[in-house]
Amino acid sequence: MSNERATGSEPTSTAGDASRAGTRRFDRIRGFLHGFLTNRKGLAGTVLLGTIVFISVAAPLIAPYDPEAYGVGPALAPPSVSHLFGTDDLGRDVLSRFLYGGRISLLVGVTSGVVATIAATLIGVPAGYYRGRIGRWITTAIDMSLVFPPFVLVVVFAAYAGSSVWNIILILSLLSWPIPARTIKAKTLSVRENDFVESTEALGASDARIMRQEVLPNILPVVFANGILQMVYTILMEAAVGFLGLGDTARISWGTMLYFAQKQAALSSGGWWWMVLPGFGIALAAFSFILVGSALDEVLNPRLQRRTWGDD
Amino acid sequence: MSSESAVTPGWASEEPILEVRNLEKHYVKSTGWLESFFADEKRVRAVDGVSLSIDRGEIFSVVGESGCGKTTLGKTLLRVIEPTEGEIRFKGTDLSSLSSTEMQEMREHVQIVYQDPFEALNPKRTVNGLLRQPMEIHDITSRDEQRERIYRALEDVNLLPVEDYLDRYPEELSGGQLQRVLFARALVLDPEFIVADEPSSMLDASVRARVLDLIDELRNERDISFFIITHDIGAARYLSDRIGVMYLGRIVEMGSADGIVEDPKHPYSKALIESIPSPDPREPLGSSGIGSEVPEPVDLPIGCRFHPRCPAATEHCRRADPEWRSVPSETDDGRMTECHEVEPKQQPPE
Amino acid sequence: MASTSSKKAYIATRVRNYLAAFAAILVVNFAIPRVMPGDPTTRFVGPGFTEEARQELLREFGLTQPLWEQFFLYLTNTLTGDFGVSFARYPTPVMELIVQRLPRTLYLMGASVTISVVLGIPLGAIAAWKFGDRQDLVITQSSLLFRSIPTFWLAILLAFLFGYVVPLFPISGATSNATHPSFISYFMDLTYHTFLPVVTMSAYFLAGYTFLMRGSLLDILPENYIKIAESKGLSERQVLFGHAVAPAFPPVLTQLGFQIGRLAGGAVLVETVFSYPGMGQLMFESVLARDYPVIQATFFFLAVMVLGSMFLAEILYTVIDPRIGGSE
Amino acid sequence: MSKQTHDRARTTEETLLSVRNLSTHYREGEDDVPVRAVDGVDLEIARGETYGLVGESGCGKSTLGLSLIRALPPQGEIIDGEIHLDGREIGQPARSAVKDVQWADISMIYQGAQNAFNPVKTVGEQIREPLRIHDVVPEGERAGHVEELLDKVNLQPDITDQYPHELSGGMKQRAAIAMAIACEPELLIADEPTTALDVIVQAEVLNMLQRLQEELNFGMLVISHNLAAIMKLSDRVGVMYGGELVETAPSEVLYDSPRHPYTARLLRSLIDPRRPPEQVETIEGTPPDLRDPPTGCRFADRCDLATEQCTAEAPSLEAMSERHEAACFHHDEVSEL
Repeated sequence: MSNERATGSEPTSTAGDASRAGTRRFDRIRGFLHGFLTNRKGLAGTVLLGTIVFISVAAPLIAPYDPEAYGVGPALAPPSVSHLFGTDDLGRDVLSRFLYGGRISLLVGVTSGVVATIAATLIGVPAGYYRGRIGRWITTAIDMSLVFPPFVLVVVFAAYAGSSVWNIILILSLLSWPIPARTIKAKTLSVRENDFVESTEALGASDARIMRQEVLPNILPVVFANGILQMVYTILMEAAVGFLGLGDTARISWGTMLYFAQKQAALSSGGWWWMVLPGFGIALAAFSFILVGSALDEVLNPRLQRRTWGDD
Repeated sequence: MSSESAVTPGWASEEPILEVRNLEKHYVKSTGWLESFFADEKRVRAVDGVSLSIDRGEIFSVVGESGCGKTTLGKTLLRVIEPTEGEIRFKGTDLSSLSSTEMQEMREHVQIVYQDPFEALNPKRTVNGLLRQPMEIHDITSRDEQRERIYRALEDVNLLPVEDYLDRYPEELSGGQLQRVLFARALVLDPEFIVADEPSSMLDASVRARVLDLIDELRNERDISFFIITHDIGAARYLSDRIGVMYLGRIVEMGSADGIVEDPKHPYSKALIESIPSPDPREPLGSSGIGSEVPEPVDLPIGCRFHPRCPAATEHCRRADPEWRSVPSETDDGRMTECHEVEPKQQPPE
Repeated sequence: MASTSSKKAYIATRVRNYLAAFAAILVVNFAIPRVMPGDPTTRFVGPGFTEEARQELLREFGLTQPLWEQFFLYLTNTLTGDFGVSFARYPTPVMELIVQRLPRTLYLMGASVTISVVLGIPLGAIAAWKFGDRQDLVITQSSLLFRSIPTFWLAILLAFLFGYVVPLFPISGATSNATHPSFISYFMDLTYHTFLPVVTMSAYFLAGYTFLMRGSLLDILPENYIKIAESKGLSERQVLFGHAVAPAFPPVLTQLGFQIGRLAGGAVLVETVFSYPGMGQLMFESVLARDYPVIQATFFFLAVMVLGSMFLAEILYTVIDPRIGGSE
Repeated sequence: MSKQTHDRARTTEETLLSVRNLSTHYREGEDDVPVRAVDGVDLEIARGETYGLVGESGCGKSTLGLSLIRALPPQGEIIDGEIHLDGREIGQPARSAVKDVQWADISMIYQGAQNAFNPVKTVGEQIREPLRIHDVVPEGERAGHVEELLDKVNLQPDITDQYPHELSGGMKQRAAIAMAIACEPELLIADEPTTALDVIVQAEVLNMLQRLQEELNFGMLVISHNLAAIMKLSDRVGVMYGGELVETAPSEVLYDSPRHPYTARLLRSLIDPRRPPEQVETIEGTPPDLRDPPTGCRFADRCDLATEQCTAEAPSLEAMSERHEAACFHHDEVSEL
């Protein structure tokens, strides 16, 4: 509002249109970052996520033992000074394995979350944009895909197709797009209702241009927030696949650590330390993504504004 | 249908820029095979046989209650909504026969300005981006040319100095300013014809007149013809050369702006004008004398479509469709209406 | 009036979609084993099997016939409830296993959904009403937390705590006795056994519904009719639960329908950890044992179960929301 | 109509509503600067009088209405002032303490009748609700009472069992009026009762409000940016600008001789469709930012008469003549504008 009165005072550089627009965009990004980092969830999530990424990347530097080496300590030894989180049944250091284990979780969770979100966008946007037959067909396809319980399918596929990391990523990506696609479709529908979409149509723009220039920028916040929350789901699914023993058991992941622990009845035989750390790791990774995702949602799609005064 | 271009001298000499004949837009409610077992097909006659012609440089307003089909008419004129039936000629070209790609190219010359300035501009683009987009669509790629047109458009809508507005996002502008950005966005393509949907209804009275004056200026300086959709009869009279009164998908009366407001002939036009409050507190509140329930344009009555609400309806009105014909008026403004109860004009000997 | 006929039309479209989805389940279920590398025999029988014997086996399964004939056979079998015989528990008919397991899983899922909804709705409502306040923070943060704990890990922890440390609940099986004098006693026994599994599943989904309800209500609260209810002199509780919750519920219900699929996934994990003999555990065991007829049948039934639940949710939606099939 | 004669009679009547120095602010977060939506407003409405409140978007007029009925959104708070209805203080006590006054003595027609009704409850149920809460009509007679109410607003009794989406816009608006007068309140607040309505429906609603007021003799506060409609309906009109009341007078007086430049400019921005078009004015500039309003007169930067005094100090309402007050240092020059 106060902008109105700032008329005429600014220098009128004629050459600087593009750079000025760039500065404005930069201002917006800075405003967003400010909003995100002053959001308690956003800050906490970023710090947690940063920590997890750091330990995963720096695992070779900070891990006290070789994670694969048998008998670096006694079998199933409780936490001690030399093995802070004890050892497993083969005498491997739990902490070292934990530090390495995050790599697979993050790799699988993030990659399949990203792929699924891209797929969901590519499917959801046209589903919401086209009003006629095309839209109805895609929507029906999405609705039908929702009928197949994703995790159940993952188990079936993993059983048939084998369990390499890339297979798991492929399966998770293939199966987790329908719910976000539906959300994106719903958001597209509501953006499409806006006059600015029709008015661009009335300017003679093609469907592809409208989807790219009018719809996409306006649903991007939803896509981002959804994508992050999708990663929470894929991280948990990856862990579950690993826990069922259907993951790549040759590689260390938090899920497979729990699988072996459960197989050896770690809890009932008193080896609780074996189970605590990996479970904690999964929960923490998921939690940090949830925090980031819901902070993004709050900053990018503020609800608060709608609950303010209904004046005039 | 007799020619509407034989109206008052002001525009009579000019060739029409847009001419429509018997334009119809019918919607069919409910589709699909299984539903048809359960529900009957219903036809919504949003626009039901409209013929009119707009001259170069003319401002034509269509007024009527919400649900009368005026917005649908405006959008159908430019095939933003596909007409079910009828012919649209823009400068002699039959728009209805164009392929969708040809129509997309034609849109360079005909523009729509939408009603709600807060909704009609993409919030993710700056003013500069919003104004450049139409030119990108129509392959005007030279940066200099783009700049020149953007500056000229913003100057024409009086957003000055232009530099102050280029980098603003819609959320940083007031309703009145946004409304002018909307007009500027239509202007960068140098159109000859603009449909404006309720250009002033979202604005406070204090800035409303500014937008109305802007339309008048654009007509005078850029020779643009306007088709204005509005429920604000005051604004319509203030602004336009001619007014058409629309009821349930049809134009029921058409004449000069002053003539329609001062001497309405059709009972519906009369009711509409009777109900406008004048600002003078000493004058009583207006009253339409007809019920306020607008029937839906489905299952239309036989006879005149206004008869169920018409205070002057006779048995004849319930049975026969009224004819669209010239009628005499005080101002002699080439008035046309469709009503059995209004005496037709005697054909003057040619 | 007009609205009842359009409501019928609406339901008709939906019924059509559900029939199509059912057809899709049939096709996918038929396709999965066939598009996967190898055929059942290679995996089931393993190397060292003569080619002749393998062909014999394929013939027995009908896998040498043309695809459309296989599909036709599969269709008739599936629709008549003939899912063949289990490999692992030869010669138990697959259908027998399903009939035994299906009600247990239905009970587990039904109870979890009910608990999550019954608790999630008021929790979400309170959080939205107290938007930004301490109550909201506590509810939303703990929901986020429960949403991130892996279901199976929580199951393990609960099993450890209440099965070993403080042995209050059984941590395996569905019932203690094979036979029961009455349905009530069977039901009580079942409920006792499902207690921990239900708590585990509810924790995750409760958090979800709390969030959904909160979001949906935040959209409703600025509406005029809420302001009017407030100014009519109603108490906060009356406004919230008397006016705001009902119109906010339908969108939650829709989401609930779509997330049933995830619930089925949760059942696989939770049943496995608690050795609860339901569909999920049956499926997992069959996967390990490469018991293909059973895998296929359990997948089919789980998918149909999800479809049925979605349909129920939708029926409920049309009952609750008078706007369905209204003006549009 | 007999409005003028009513008017005379009312001047001697007792005050129904008295607002003293009311300030209502909105606060988004703890550290945010509050929006001073209503900033020290005085207002009096007599029993049976219609008072019109006009102003541009964002001038705080709706907030004033919401403050009176104590239905402010969570961010809004009455931070100062007193509101007396019929001698009872209803502004400062906790909201739960004035529940029995809400709707029973003071009710409101909210802006946008399109969502005045809960979509999942029948219309009748919602009209009946205040009768139940305030127990003004015995249970057995409530259904009959609702039918009477609907009859008063020209609606058929069968809409009681219908859901809001089955009603047209005009019907919903009338049903909202029926709901507002259900308990025969002493004060009815109508917030933009005709905005977004077509002229025909608008005329019907205005006539209906006038008729109901004559029948039931409630005081009425009409809030609108539609100056033409409001001046016809009201006995007195108040003009709000930037959170403050800048002028108040009987409607004819205000129409003939405004003494605040804002009112004068507002009047000249009106288009009277019955007169041949003449140049209509606009008020350049935008209203002040209510997070940080100017120290002097809030209209100064848009005003042709503004002098240094205007930007330095804030004018307060002064009596121009009997029942006519304006807050302008240059009120004598307004007629020459």
